[in-house]
Amino acid sequence: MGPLNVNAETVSRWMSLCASAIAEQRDYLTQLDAAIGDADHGSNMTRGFAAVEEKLASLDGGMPPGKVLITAGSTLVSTVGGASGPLWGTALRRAGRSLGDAETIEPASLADAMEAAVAGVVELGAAQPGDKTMVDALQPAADALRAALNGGGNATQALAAARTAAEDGMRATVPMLARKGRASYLGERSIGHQDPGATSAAIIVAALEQAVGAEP
Amino acid sequence: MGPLNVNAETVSRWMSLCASAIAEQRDYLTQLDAAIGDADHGSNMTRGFAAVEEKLASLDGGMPPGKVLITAGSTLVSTVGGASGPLWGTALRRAGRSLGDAETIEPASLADAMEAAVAGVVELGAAQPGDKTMVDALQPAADALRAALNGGGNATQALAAARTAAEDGMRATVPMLARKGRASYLGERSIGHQDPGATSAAIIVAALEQAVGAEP
Amino acid sequence: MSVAAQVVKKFINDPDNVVPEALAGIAAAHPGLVRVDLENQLVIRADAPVQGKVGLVSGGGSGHEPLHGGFVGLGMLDAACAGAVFTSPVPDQMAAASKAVDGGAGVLHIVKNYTGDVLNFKMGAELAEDEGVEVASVLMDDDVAVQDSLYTAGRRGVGATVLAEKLAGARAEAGGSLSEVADVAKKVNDRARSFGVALSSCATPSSGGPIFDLGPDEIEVGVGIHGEPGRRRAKHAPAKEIVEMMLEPILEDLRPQDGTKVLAFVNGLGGTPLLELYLLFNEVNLQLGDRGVSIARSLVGNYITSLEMAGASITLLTLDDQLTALWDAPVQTAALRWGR
Amino acid sequence: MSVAAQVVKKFINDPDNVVPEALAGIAAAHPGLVRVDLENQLVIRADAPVQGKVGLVSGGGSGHEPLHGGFVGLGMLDAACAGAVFTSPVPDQMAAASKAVDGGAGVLHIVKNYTGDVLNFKMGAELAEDEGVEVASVLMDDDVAVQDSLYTAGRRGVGATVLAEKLAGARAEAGGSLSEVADVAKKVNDRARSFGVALSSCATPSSGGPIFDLGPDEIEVGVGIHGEPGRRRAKHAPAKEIVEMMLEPILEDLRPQDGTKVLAFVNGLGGTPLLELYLLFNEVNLQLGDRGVSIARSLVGNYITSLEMAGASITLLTLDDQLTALWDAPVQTAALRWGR
Ligand SMILES: Nc1ncnc2c1ncn2[C@@H]1O[C@H](COP(=O)(O)OP(=O)(O)O)[C@@H](O)[C@H]1O
Ligand SMILES: Nc1ncnc2c1ncn2[C@@H]1O[C@H](COP(=O)(O)OP(=O)(O)O)[C@@H](O)[C@H]1O
Ligand SMILES: [Mg+2]
Ligand SMILES: [Mg+2]
Ligand SMILES: [Mg+2]
Ligand SMILES: [Mg+2]
Repeated sequence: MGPLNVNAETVSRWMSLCASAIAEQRDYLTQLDAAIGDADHGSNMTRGFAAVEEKLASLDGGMPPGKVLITAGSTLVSTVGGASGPLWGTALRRAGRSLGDAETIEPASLADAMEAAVAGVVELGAAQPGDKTMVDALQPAADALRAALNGGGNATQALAAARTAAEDGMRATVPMLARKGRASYLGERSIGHQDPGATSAAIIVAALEQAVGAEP
Repeated sequence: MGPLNVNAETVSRWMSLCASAIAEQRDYLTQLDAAIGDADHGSNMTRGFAAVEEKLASLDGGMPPGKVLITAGSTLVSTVGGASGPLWGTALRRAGRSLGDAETIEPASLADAMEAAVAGVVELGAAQPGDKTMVDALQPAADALRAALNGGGNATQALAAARTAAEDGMRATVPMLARKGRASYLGERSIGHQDPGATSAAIIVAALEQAVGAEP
Repeated sequence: MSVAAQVVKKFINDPDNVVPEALAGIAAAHPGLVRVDLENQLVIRADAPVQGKVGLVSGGGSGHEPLHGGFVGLGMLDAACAGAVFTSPVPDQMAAASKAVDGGAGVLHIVKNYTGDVLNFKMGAELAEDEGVEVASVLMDDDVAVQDSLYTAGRRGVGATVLAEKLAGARAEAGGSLSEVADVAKKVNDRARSFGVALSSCATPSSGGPIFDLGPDEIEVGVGIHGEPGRRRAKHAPAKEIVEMMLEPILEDLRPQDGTKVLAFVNGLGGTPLLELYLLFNEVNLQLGDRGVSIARSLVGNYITSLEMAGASITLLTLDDQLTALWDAPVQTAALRWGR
Repeated sequence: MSVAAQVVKKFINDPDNVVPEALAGIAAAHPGLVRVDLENQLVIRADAPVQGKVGLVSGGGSGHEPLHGGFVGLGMLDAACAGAVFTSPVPDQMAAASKAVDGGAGVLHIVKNYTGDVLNFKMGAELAEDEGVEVASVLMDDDVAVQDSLYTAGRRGVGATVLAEKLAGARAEAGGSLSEVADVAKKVNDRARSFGVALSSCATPSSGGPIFDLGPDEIEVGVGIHGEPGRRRAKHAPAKEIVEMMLEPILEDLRPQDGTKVLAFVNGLGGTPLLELYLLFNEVNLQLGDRGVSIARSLVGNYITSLEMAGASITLLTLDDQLTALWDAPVQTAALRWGR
């Protein structure tokens, strides 16, 4: 297997994969949100990524991947609303900014971008790991990506590790007591339910692995 | 068996028996009304006869039975509301008026009184037999009472005939299409349900038989 | 499908005491606007009787709030008689109300056409007249879901009642005589038509559960306001189709000419979110527009309800200059207020 | 017990199009009072921007009607931003609303404290400031059912939001500066506490069925306005006990002195009949009386709802002369109107 060519097209493909995977899981995400929130996470994320897909399709080519991500993030901010809109919008915009104007993304920059994304979410939402939010899927994913690369893994391996970490992190939210977001209003009653935002985060990380792996 | 002594006490006893029998059937009457009306017939009639019982208990003795009935009717008018309040109030008041100031009620006067009651209901409510109302229990009861007496039956036999006729009339309302009262709004959909007002009417006629039969 | 076991929970203490406790709440919430006669279950305009003004009395079973108690005040009703839930009040109440609001110019009874209401109001009017109050009565029967006939109970009074109370109330406030005020109510009844649809049943405090069963994909078409089932059951459909279903019999009966101006009243039956009522109003507006009827005045909200029933009714009133001016006149009640 | 199969029927055409269609209905129902920007999903006061007046902007997810769109008009909001059902609006909406209502004296954002609302309003304020609009924000967090803490999302904004919009709106109408108007909203938030109880769940247009399950004898204690379950589940109880359950945490937090005058607001969550809301108000009145607190102003009705949820919330606001006068000042909106 040759070196991966992660570029603007990869990012567009990632966003399309997010759109389809989330639309497919829409009802599931909404059910998770119904249990400890307000039953809109599925429609929020579906609406947002559908808008991103449409927006990216309308662009002329030639944008570097970082700019594509910034555009995607801004589109999420403008179309999602709720907690997840600003948080995911910020995540993608921060990731995009960290990529600068580069035409292709090196594995190390990918790790930088994911860390920047998580940092943006934490800065805006002030959630700590363990608070039962998307951070509980995203932080382990970013950590695993970096660790795999540091350990000599290639991008494919590192993204697989990130995906596994995100999924583990997602499942780990089940026993947590929510301290941020709407689920926190439930107090003890939030325990025993998987966080919807951590679930969509795991879906988005899995879509990234798929987008990069599908590199022709 | 000696001649019956139907007097003011009989009327009071009748009203008490109505109060207890209707209170017992309250939920059933309400269910019947729920099917083709507004689910209040049980509480309406219960409220009314409870008030009648209370009112009669508060009276000094010495009122002739006709006056007792007028008082009972007025109490129904003042406490029931709905269609059944004015109709039953009028029925009892007309019956009472037809009894005049007599201290005891002869069988023939009983038949007159029941006919006066039915005439009052028809005059006020304009229902014809077959319209699926209380008239479908009351008219046959009055007719049967008169026919039994005309045929030489005593009051006990005549009241038994009236009770049977009322019950038959009540059951006969099931296949009828309602043309009066709330059930008429349902049109064809009123078919197949027993009329609540005919049902309480049958209960009230049965209570009369019991009150007279219980004559000490 | 049976929902017999279904329970509808309520904020009550004792099913038999709901109405007096709610009336006490109205008294506490609206001092200055109304006073409450708890013994007779009446909501009375605070400054009644208004000398020289025709008094307006209406009433009916409880469970339709804000009708009628929420419409007591300047420019609308002088008194409302509250019956038990879904049960017409008794004649004594109408007599007491009429006496309480008679300012010497007579009293108008606005009566919804239900057997119970008609009979009790009739007896109440007689009692009031016996005590020297001049009474006129107007019967409201605007519900086109019910076929009218000499041999039936006739049409029901529904949404037009709210409009009649407002418009006749304005006429009375402006000094109209008893017959002038009654004429306005009659005119409203002549020019208004209504139709209701329910998406769910409702439960009275004493029934505990839903009055009728409705499948998960069914709606009741042509319902009244007492939890009674409708004329027929239909499959649930998009709002656009339901509005067509409702407007058709209204327009068929009202036969508005091209260019007619109407007051369109989209009323919630209690359990339908305002969001949906506005969505329905949008449909009404679009569909009337297509037929050359324009909406000159409007009312959207829960004004004549059937407890927590999910559903809505549409009432159209053909306006003229008099009715438009009466609608715009000040009104100061708990549920309808402008100009003050 | 599972009610997963239960269906809540709605008057809609397309679940994804409910909000724009309802907004079109609002525009059609209240011309002269408001205009609607359909692209940005805004309800805007018809005469906005009012030169020299501080503009008031609020907003939030839809499904809480009449909040916020029903409170746009003279003496209250200048614009309301409508999000998807139960979803905060997006920053672009707040920016567009702020620009549309800026009369040169700055714009106040009244924000209910939910993560989504807070973040989107914050970004919206930044966008508006980038375009030269001066923005101040006040966060509403009056719900004592939620424990406050630095490490959580904090208390929710509920009933006090309605009161803040009215009172700050009156201050703006009277010529208050941006900081004076913001101070009124903050003062309301400081002096108001709320608590909600649900007897049923509700369904969003896209969820189709109830958001949570509730047994036939259970109630949710400490609910918000987004269909989320409450702090705890309790057995259903008489209204008297439920009101005790609600007043206790409010009074514990508010600690009113003997003789305190309050505005008592009994709010329906959407599916509870007005009859029951008045019955609750009666209980509130009696129980406050027992504790030496007197009700000087009141509001009873469905003002901040959770679609068709059966339930109610109580909000108490400690009044002073300023707040009382601001409450009495004229207001002319679709849902709250007096003095005009
Ligand atoms: N402060 C926060 N930091 C990080 N993530 C958060 C925060 N608050 C909420 N979230 C995430 O957002 C998700 C809910 O998103 P969504 O349902 O779309 O928005 P809302 O809660 O406004 O309805 C939660 O499941 C959680 O993962
Ligand atoms: N016009 C009428 N004539 C005779 N009986 C009638 C008439 N209208 C209604 N009823 C009787 O009244 C009964 C209903 O009484 P009730 O439920 O107490 O009053 P409401 O219909 O006002 O709720 C019906 O079942 C019917 O028997
Ligand atoms: Mg959510
Ligand atoms: Mg009935
Ligand atoms: Mg009734
Ligand atoms: Mg939300």
